[in-house]
Formats: sequence, C-alpha cells, structure tokens
Amino acid sequence: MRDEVIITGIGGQGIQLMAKTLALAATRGGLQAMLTSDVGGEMRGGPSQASVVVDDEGLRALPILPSTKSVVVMHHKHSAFALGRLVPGGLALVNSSVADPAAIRDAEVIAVPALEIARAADAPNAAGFVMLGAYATLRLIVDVAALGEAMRELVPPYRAQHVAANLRALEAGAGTVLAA
Amino acid sequence: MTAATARQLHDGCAAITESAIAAGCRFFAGYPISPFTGLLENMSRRLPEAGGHCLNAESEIEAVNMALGASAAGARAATGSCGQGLALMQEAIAELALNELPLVIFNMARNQQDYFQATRGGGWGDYRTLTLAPKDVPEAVEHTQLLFHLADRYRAPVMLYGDPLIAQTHVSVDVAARDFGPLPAKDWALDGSSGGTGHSRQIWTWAMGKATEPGPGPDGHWRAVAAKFDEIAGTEARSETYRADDAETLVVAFGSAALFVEHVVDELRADGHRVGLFRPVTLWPFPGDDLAAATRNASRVLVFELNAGQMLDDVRQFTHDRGAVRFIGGVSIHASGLSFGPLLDVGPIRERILEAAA
Amino acid sequence: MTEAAPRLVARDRPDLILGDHGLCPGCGEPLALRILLEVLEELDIVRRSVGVVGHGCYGSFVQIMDVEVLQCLHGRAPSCATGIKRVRPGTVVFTMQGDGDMVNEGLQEVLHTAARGENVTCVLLNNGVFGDTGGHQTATTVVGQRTKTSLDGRDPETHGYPIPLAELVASLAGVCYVARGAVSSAGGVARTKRMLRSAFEHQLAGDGFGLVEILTMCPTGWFVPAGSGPQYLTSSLEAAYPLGELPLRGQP
Amino acid sequence: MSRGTVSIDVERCKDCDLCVQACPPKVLEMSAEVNEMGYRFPVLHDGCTGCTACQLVCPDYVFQVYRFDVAPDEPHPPGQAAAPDG
Repeated sequence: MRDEVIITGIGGQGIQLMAKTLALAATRGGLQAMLTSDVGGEMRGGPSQASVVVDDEGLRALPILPSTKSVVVMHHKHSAFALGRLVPGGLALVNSSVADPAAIRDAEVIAVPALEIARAADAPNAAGFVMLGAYATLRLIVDVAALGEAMRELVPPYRAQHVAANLRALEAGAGTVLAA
Repeated sequence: MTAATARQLHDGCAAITESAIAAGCRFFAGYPISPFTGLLENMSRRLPEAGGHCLNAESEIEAVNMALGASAAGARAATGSCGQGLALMQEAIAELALNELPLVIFNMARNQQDYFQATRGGGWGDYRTLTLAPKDVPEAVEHTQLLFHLADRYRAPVMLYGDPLIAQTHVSVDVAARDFGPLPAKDWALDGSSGGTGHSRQIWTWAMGKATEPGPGPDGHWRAVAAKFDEIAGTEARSETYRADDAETLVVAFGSAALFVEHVVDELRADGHRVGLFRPVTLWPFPGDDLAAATRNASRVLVFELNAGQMLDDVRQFTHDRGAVRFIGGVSIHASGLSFGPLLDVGPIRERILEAAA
Repeated sequence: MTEAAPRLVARDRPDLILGDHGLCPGCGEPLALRILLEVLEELDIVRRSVGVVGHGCYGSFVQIMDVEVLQCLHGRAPSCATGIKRVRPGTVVFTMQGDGDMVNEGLQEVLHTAARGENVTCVLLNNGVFGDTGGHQTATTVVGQRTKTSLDGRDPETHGYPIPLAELVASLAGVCYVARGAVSSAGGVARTKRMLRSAFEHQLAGDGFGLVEILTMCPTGWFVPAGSGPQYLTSSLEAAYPLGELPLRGQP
Repeated sequence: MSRGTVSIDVERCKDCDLCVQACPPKVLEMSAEVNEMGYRFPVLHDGCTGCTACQLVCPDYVFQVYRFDVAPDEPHPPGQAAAPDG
C-alpha cells in the first residue's frame, strides 16, 4: 500500500499541521511515513506546501516528489508546482471556498467548500482539517479517529483550545465525502 | 513493542536530538538560524529532561566557546549552525582541534556550498575536521552517535554535514542507542581535582605545561596533533557505491543529492544505461582510494553537487583517469535563500547525466 | 449645503515605501519603518541618508525602502555605520536592528559605538523574540515570557535576566540622546515619531551617538492573536522597559 | 454625521484588528467576507472624525484619511467608503 499526496496553499492555512497529522497517524498505525515541507521565509501569507508518502515497510521516497498520485489544493496561489507533479487522472481535492476547481485539468477533481463547512461545524479556523478528513476518507490510509488522536498529540499546549473544533472539522470533512 | 510501533515521527532535527541524547550528549549551545533552529529548539526542550544543559547563546562565537568549556570539563558536548554561523566558529574549531578537545558540530546547512569550509576549515594551523554527510534522516541518526564516539576516540572536533531536507523531513524512525565499544576515561578533563598537587591539569593549544612540568610546547604538540590527523585520514574514510560495478558512467554525489541520484540511476538503468553512483560518506577524510578503485572502468565520472564545484577538487585528485571527470552540478538556491533550488530534482539531474553521457 | 470636498490629511504610506513587506498580521515593525521614513522626509534628509540594516523580519524592508541601504552582517550594523559616517561625515547614518541583532549578536558593537560617541542614530526594534526564525528567546525576552526556546516562560534560574539596552547606552559618555517608544497605540506611534525626529536632529547638530529603542508587537512570536499584540506589549514588555526619553548620567 | 472618511485597500489587509481597537469613535468593524488572501478587512460606519488613528496603527498601510472641512449633509452609507476623487 503506497500513497503520496502534496498539500499546497499559503502560510496560515494550517497546511503543515494537516500534513504532520496525516504522517503521525500513519506512524502510530505502524506504517512508515515521510513528510517534507517547503515554506517561504515568512510565517504568514507566503507559499506553504507539504508532501506525505506512506508505505508499509522499507519506505524509499524522495523528499521532493518527482510525481504524486494526489494533490490537496488549499489555495490556488503557488499551486502550480503540486498540480504539475500530479499523475494524469490523479486525485485533486480542492478547497473550493478559495481555489477554483475548474482551473484544474486532466485529474479527478473533487471540490470541498472547506471554509463554509468549517464555519458550519463551528470550527472557523479548521478548514485544513475539513480537507484532511475528506482526503483520508477518499484514500482510506488512516481513519478519522487516528487523525483525531494524532492532531490531539500535535497541537501545542498554547493552542489546545482548538482541539475540539479540529475534531468537528475532521468529522465534517469525512461526512462530506461519505454523503457525496 | 515491535520495531514498527517503536518508530516515532521525527524530523531530522528531532531525530538527531534524540540520537545525541542516546549517545550521552549532555551539553548543547546554539544560536537560531534556519534550518539549524529546529535542532536548537529540540535540544532546549529535550536536553534538560535528560539531565543536560541547553544554552541560548548570544551569538555563534559564544555558543562554540560554551561548548568548548563543557568539553574541557569532560562532558559529551555539541553545537552547530549553518555555514554562515560556522564561519564565526572557525577560530574555535581550530582551537578545539589543537587543544585535542572532542566536540560534535552539526552543520544543518542551507545547501552544499559549505564543503570547502567543512573539509578545508577556516581556522588557524594544521588541523582537519572529520566530517560525515548523511543522505537521509535514518543515516543522520547513525552518524550522530558515531560522531560522539569518534570525537572522544580521537579527542577532536567532528562535524555532521546536514542540509534543509534532512533538517525538516519527517520520517518514522526508531532512535535506539548504539554501542561502539569502550573508550579510555577522560582523565585529561578539568574538574579542579588536580589543583595543588604539583601536577595540576592544563588545556592549552600551545601545550607549554607548567614551570614544574614543561609540556611539549607548540612544535612538539602541533606535530603530534598533525600525526593524529594523518592516522584518522588513513583509517576513517567511508564511502558507498550504488549499482556501480559495471557502470560506464559513474556519478559522484554526497548527502541528499546522492539520494536523488540513486533514484535517477534506477530510472536510467531501466532504460538500458550503465550508470552507477559513488557516494563519499566522509567528506574528510575523502575516500580517495575507494574512488580510484570505483572509477577504474568508468569512461565518464560526473560530479553532481549543489555548489559551483568544491568536491570536484577532491574527485579530480583521486579519480583513476582525471580526463574522465566532468562537473554537472551547480549553484541552485530556493527563493527564500534557506534551502535547495530547482536543480535538486529528478528531472534536471536526469537531463544533466544524459547530456554528459551522450 | 454644497457637497464638501474631502481634504487628504494622512496618506497610507510615504512614497519612500516601494512595495509590500510581507510580515505577519499585527506586526509592529512596519509602523516603525513608516515613521522613520516620514521623519527623513520631513527633515528633508532623504538624499543624504544611508541606512544600515541588520537581520530579522525587518530585513524585508531593505527591498522596499527607497533610501540608500547597506544590508550588513548580523549584529555588526553600528560598526558599519561608524565606517560610513567617518568617511562621509556629510551623510545622515542610521541603523535599523532587532533585539536579536543588536542585543544578542551585536551588543559589543552598539556599546562601543556609543562609547566612542559616533555621530550616528541607532534604531532598535525590540519585540523580545527572534521573529524571523519563528519566535525564539533573545537577550531582551522578559521574565516569564514564553518563546520557542523557553516554552515554560523565561526563568532567571536557567535563562538569566533580560538586558535593558537603552539604559545601558544611556550610562555611557558620548551619548547625546536615548529614548524608548512603543508602536502599540496611535499615541505611541506619534510619540515615537517625535523621538526619532529628535534623534536625527541631534545627529544633524553633530551632538554624538543617539539611540531610539522602539517596542514593537510580534503576535506570532508571543503566541497571541494579532489583535492582542498591543495589550501583551503593554503588560509584559513595557513593564520591563519603561517608555520616554532617558536621563543621560554619562554627561562629560 | 461624519466629519471625515477613509479609503481602505482591502486586498492588503491581514485582519490584525489594530485599527478597530484604535478607532476613538468605534466606527470601524471587521467584514464578514474575506479578501483574496483569505483575510477579513475593516468596514467604515458613520461617525468618522478623520482623526488618523487607524492610519497611524495600520501595519499594512491600507488607510488614506480625509476630512470634510464642512460636514456633508447626509450620513454616508455604512460599508467601505468609495475612494473620493481628487
């Protein structure tokens, strides 16, 4: 079982926390994961991208993926690199609250209005976790409960107040895919 | 706990921190500079939990001198930075070498442009710096503990040449303590106990000793230290080859760059090209004899490194046929200045190898 | 009544700002940049000014300030400023440095430059963290302040005490002006601008070394929402670093 | 009655809220919509005095401040003030 995903967007969207949650959930489940991130110098607003590769044993993967089976587009800005690496017919999960799904060609495009869903789930800052819940449900590498545990472990003490909202967002994201 | 579930998700900085602690490192001093900052961050959180000390130094000059002091007092100590910060540490690295003090230095570099700085050094006097260059996080974990052993065994500063991909790539890795065998006690370490005995200890690069017990002095001492580095040069060189036995074209690359070349070698082999990889694992001592052997049958030796050509000098010096050597690397920097640029990617590397092998 | 034509009373930024700085929401440093450039314009010294900039988030100002700039090594700005001013006394030389740059890496440089009475103006942007690396402890991190390298708050037992740079400089002869302002309120910005103006006026009069320390908000490095920067600054930094013009005990 | 008004470059705003806090007559409020970067931005309501407090504290330089020497007869509509010409 191998999966690869590049998550792309702008600083402040929680892209690095999404990717780390996925990689940690896989690790806790006894799988091997590799996660790389590429962020600009600034803390906010600059390009933010992360790649996650998951395998059973003997994971051999490059920190800069030559190609990827799936992409999660949190924002259209800076998404050219990730979309350029998507294999033809690969999965493109798009945060349609901000990015335009129609702009993506030659892929299985799934639009998720993550911001609206996050607000509806009373988790306005957790659009990233809505997308992660949707992605994990599409790919079935790790389940939403494992993601919730990994997120709980990763959220630093000075942001613990967001854990409950993040969990609601994960569930809401998974629900969107199951309902579709 | 099975091997699988013993694994933790660590980025290189965190994995190196756990590995250093497992090796008995109990002192670390550093100054924030990306991507080294992650190592300082992890050390400042984890080292006190392990009964150690982590200092936020006011600059790199003070950081390396704090570590020098801790080492002189017998602790397993470490420091680090990127090339820019290590430039401020050069004097102290020479001082450590000529004081015969062990220290592990982590260059969590921004790119491969510090090869000369690491292998030639910018300090004063005859000294060299044993330098290991891991290609990924698991190897960085191995090298970290090996370096603490080698530093103590040879009583010298040693270096790990990391990079942004190693610093920031998370992998599921199991960081267990490795045993490299016993080492002599550090009876040279300062703890005040020999005071007033007429044989009180002294650590000094000039090694002139005391009035009652003169030391070898600069001439004798520096020749002895130089001899030690010759011994290291003869015994500690390390390299690795990948599908190189029948290679017509041999690519030479170190660190993360070698990881990408491995992937390209597999692709090109699948297309029928007889291409292989030679990877220096120690940058100093450079594995010259291994390279000479590996290049005996190669008609092309292609050097791929992310700088303007530095390891190129060492490859030209030891390759079986100097005329076969060609440089296919280059300077390639991320827009932020803090990481590799677009040249470190499967596509461009493949093109440069094919073009040079045409 | 006729429709009154609106009169422009405040421009968003001086022409000397050429583009976007890209810093975090609620950052105080762009406010310091704007008032400094406004002072250069108001004193009509833009064409004689040379800025010497250290390393930190404000480093992005080097690309957007329309003033001659030397991007120098971390901590070395006061020394470079000395060199420039000595060979070109007709210029107006200022440094712009963060607390990590001036009070950590370059403490020796600013103190010796002050003691030599160099006729330059040093500007310290003090937010108590290394913002550029993501919020790590510096020499001015106040007791109890949480940073990425003092997660449980600065504890004098292990991290020692913060260094009040302005007071240190004020104790040296050769110093003609030392003030500390804060950009955490509209009034604070206006008062800090007046301090900058006084410092530059002293330099123009050849009175010797001037320092303006400006407390700036860094919500990202302080683990607080952008909007809470001003309150955090007032409650934590201002408590350790009182505002105002400092008395100069070292008068020759 | 507004004795002043502001123009707001909403695309530069990063939703830091400093202007809303600094505004003496409390006539600035954050929008519900977001700009291209995903940030909310300030909206001006009636009662602006043209005091420039918002311009002084804005780290992203989004405000231009104007004063009406003679107060306009009708209150200007809530929401973002159009940039006056001239």
